Amino acid sequence: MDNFLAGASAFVFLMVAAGLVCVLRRPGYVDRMMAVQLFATGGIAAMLLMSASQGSEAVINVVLTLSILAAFAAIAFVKAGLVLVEDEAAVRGEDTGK
Amino acid sequence: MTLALDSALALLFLGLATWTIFARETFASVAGFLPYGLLLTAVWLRLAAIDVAMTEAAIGAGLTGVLLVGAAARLRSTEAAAAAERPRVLTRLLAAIVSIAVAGVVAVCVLLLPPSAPTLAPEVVANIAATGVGNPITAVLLSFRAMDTLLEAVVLLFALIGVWSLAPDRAWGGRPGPAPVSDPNGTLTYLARVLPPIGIVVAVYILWVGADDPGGKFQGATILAAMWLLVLMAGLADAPPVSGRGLRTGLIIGPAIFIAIGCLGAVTAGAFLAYPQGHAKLWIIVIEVALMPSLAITLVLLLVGAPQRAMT
Amino acid sequence: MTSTTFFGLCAAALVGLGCYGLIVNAQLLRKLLAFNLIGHGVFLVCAIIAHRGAADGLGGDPVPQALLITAIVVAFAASALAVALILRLFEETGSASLTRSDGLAKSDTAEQEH
Amino acid sequence: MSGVADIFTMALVSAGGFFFFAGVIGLLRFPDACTRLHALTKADNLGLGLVILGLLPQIGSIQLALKLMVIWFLVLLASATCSQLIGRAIRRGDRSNVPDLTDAAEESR
Repeated sequence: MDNFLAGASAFVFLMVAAGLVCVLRRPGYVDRMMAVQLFATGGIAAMLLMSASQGSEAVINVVLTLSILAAFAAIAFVKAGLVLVEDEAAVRGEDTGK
Repeated sequence: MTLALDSALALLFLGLATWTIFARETFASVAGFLPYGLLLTAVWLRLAAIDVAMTEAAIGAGLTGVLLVGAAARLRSTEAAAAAERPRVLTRLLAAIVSIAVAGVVAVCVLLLPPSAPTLAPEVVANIAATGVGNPITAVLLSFRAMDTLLEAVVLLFALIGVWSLAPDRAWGGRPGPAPVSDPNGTLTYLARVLPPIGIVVAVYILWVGADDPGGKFQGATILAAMWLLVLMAGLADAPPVSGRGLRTGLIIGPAIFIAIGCLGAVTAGAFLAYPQGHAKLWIIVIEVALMPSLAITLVLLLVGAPQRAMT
Repeated sequence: MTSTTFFGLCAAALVGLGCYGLIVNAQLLRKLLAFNLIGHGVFLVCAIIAHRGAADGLGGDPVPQALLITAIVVAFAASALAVALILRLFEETGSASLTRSDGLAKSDTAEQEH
Repeated sequence: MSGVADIFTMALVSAGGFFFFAGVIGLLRFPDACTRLHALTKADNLGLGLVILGLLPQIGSIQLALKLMVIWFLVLLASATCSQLIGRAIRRGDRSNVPDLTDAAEESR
C-alpha cells in the first residue's frame, strides 16, 4: 500500500510539473496565476499522498498549515496580478469592463 | 517507489529553482518561487524534519512568497531597465564557472561526510523528561537552547525597527501600505470574512500541539498573521499607525514576558532562563502563549513594510 | 544512493543556481530571490546532517532541526528588511538595480544612492 | 476488511490521479485562458477530493479524518476565490492571448 501511495504521489507531482511547464511557457499574468493555483491544489494532493505513504500522523498538521498558507499566498499572488492587469488595461485606455 | 518519488520531487524542485533564476520578468520568477517553497516543504518531510517542514510551509512558502509578490508588483516599472542591464556573455560565463565550482565544492563536502554522523539526539532523549514536553524540538527551542529563541524574537523586532526607519519623513509613524479599497460584494471579501475564524482555531491548535507534536508558536503566529493580512488585503480593515501605543505594547509584551521569566529563573534556579525544578512545562507554555500574539503582530508589520501614509 | 545524499546533491545544485543568479541578475529583488535560494541550499545541507544523526527513535538530530527553524525565521526577517530597503531605493531613485541611471556602471553605488 | 479498504483507496486515488492527468491535458490543449482555467479548477479540485476520499480508510482515527476534510474544505474555498479572481483578470483584458507582452520586453533591450 505504501508503495502504491508513494507512486501515486510521484505521479501527481509529475502531472503538476507537466501542467506547470505548459502554463509557465505562455506569456501573460493570467497563466502565471494559474501556475500558482495549480500548485495550491495539486501540490497539496501530492503531499497528502506522500505523508500517507510515510505513515506519520503528525504530517497531517503540516499539510493543514500548508493548506491555509498556500491558500493565502495564492490569493495574494492573484490579487497582485489582478492589480497589474487592471493597471495595464488602464494604460491602454481600454474599457475595463466596470 | 521511494526513489521515483524522490526523483519526481527533485526534478520539479530544481526545475522551479532554475525557473526562478532564469525567468525573464521578476513577476514570473516570483510565480515560480511560491510553488518552490511548497516543494521545499515536501523535501523537509522526506528528510523527516517535520517541525522544519511546518515552519517552512508557514514562513518560507507563505509569508516570504507574499512579501516578494508585493515587492515584485511595486517594482513592475523597473522591469524593462533591469532587463536591459543583462551582463555580457563573458561575465555570464565567468559567473557560471564560479557557481559550478561552488556547487562542486558543496557536493564534494556532502559526498565526503564521515560515515558515522555526530549526533546530540541521545542526549536530548535522555534529558527531555526534565522539561515535561514531548516534542524534542520544542524542548531544544525553549529549554536547552532558550537563549537562541529569545534572541530570534528580538531579531524580528530589530528587523521591524529597521523597516520602520526607512519611512519617508512625511509618513513617519503613520500607516503602512496603500489605503484600503474594499469591494463589499467580491469573493475576496467573502473569503476574508469566512477564513479568519477557521484560521484562528487552527493557529491555536498548532500552538497547543506544539508541546508534544510538531507545531509551536512560530507556526501558529504565522497563521494568525496570514489571517490578519487577508483582512487587510480584502480592504476590510486598515493597517494600524505604527506609532500607536497599544500596537507597540503588543509587539514587546511577548519578548518582555520571556525575559522576565528568564530573570525569574536567574533568581530561583540560579541561571538566566533556567526554569524552576518541576515546573518547566508550565513556564514553556506561558512563554509560547505570550510570544504567539507578539510574533503575529511583528510578522504582519514586517510584511506590510515601512509607513507610507501620514497619520490622520 | 540514499535519499540523504540525493537531496545533498540537490542542495549543492541549489547553492550553485543561487550564486549564478546573485551575480548575473541586475534587479535587486532577483538578487534577493537568488540569495534566498543559496540560503535554502545551506539549510538543506544542515537538514541532511540532522537526518544522518537519527538515533534513539527520533527521525533526526533535534538540535540542528531547531537551529533550522530559527534560521528560517531569521532569513524571513532579513528578507523583509531587504525588501523594505529595495522599495525605498526605488522610491528615491526610480530604479531597482545598483547601476546608476546616468549609465555609469558602478558596482559599489549602494551607499551613494542612499 | 483491510483488503476491501485497500481496493477502495487504490480505486479512488487512481481516479484522482486520472483527473489530475485530465486537467493537464486540458491545460495543454484548450485554446484560450477561460477554458484552461475551467480545466484547471474543475479537474484538479475533483482530483484532490477523490484523493482525500481515497485516503480516508487508510487513516486510523476519526480526528485525522476530520482534519483531512478541513484541508479539503480550505483548498476548495481558496481555489474558488482564486479562480474567480483569475476570471476577473481575464475579463479585464490580460494580453495573454495577444502575443505582444514578450515583444514589449524585447523592444526595451
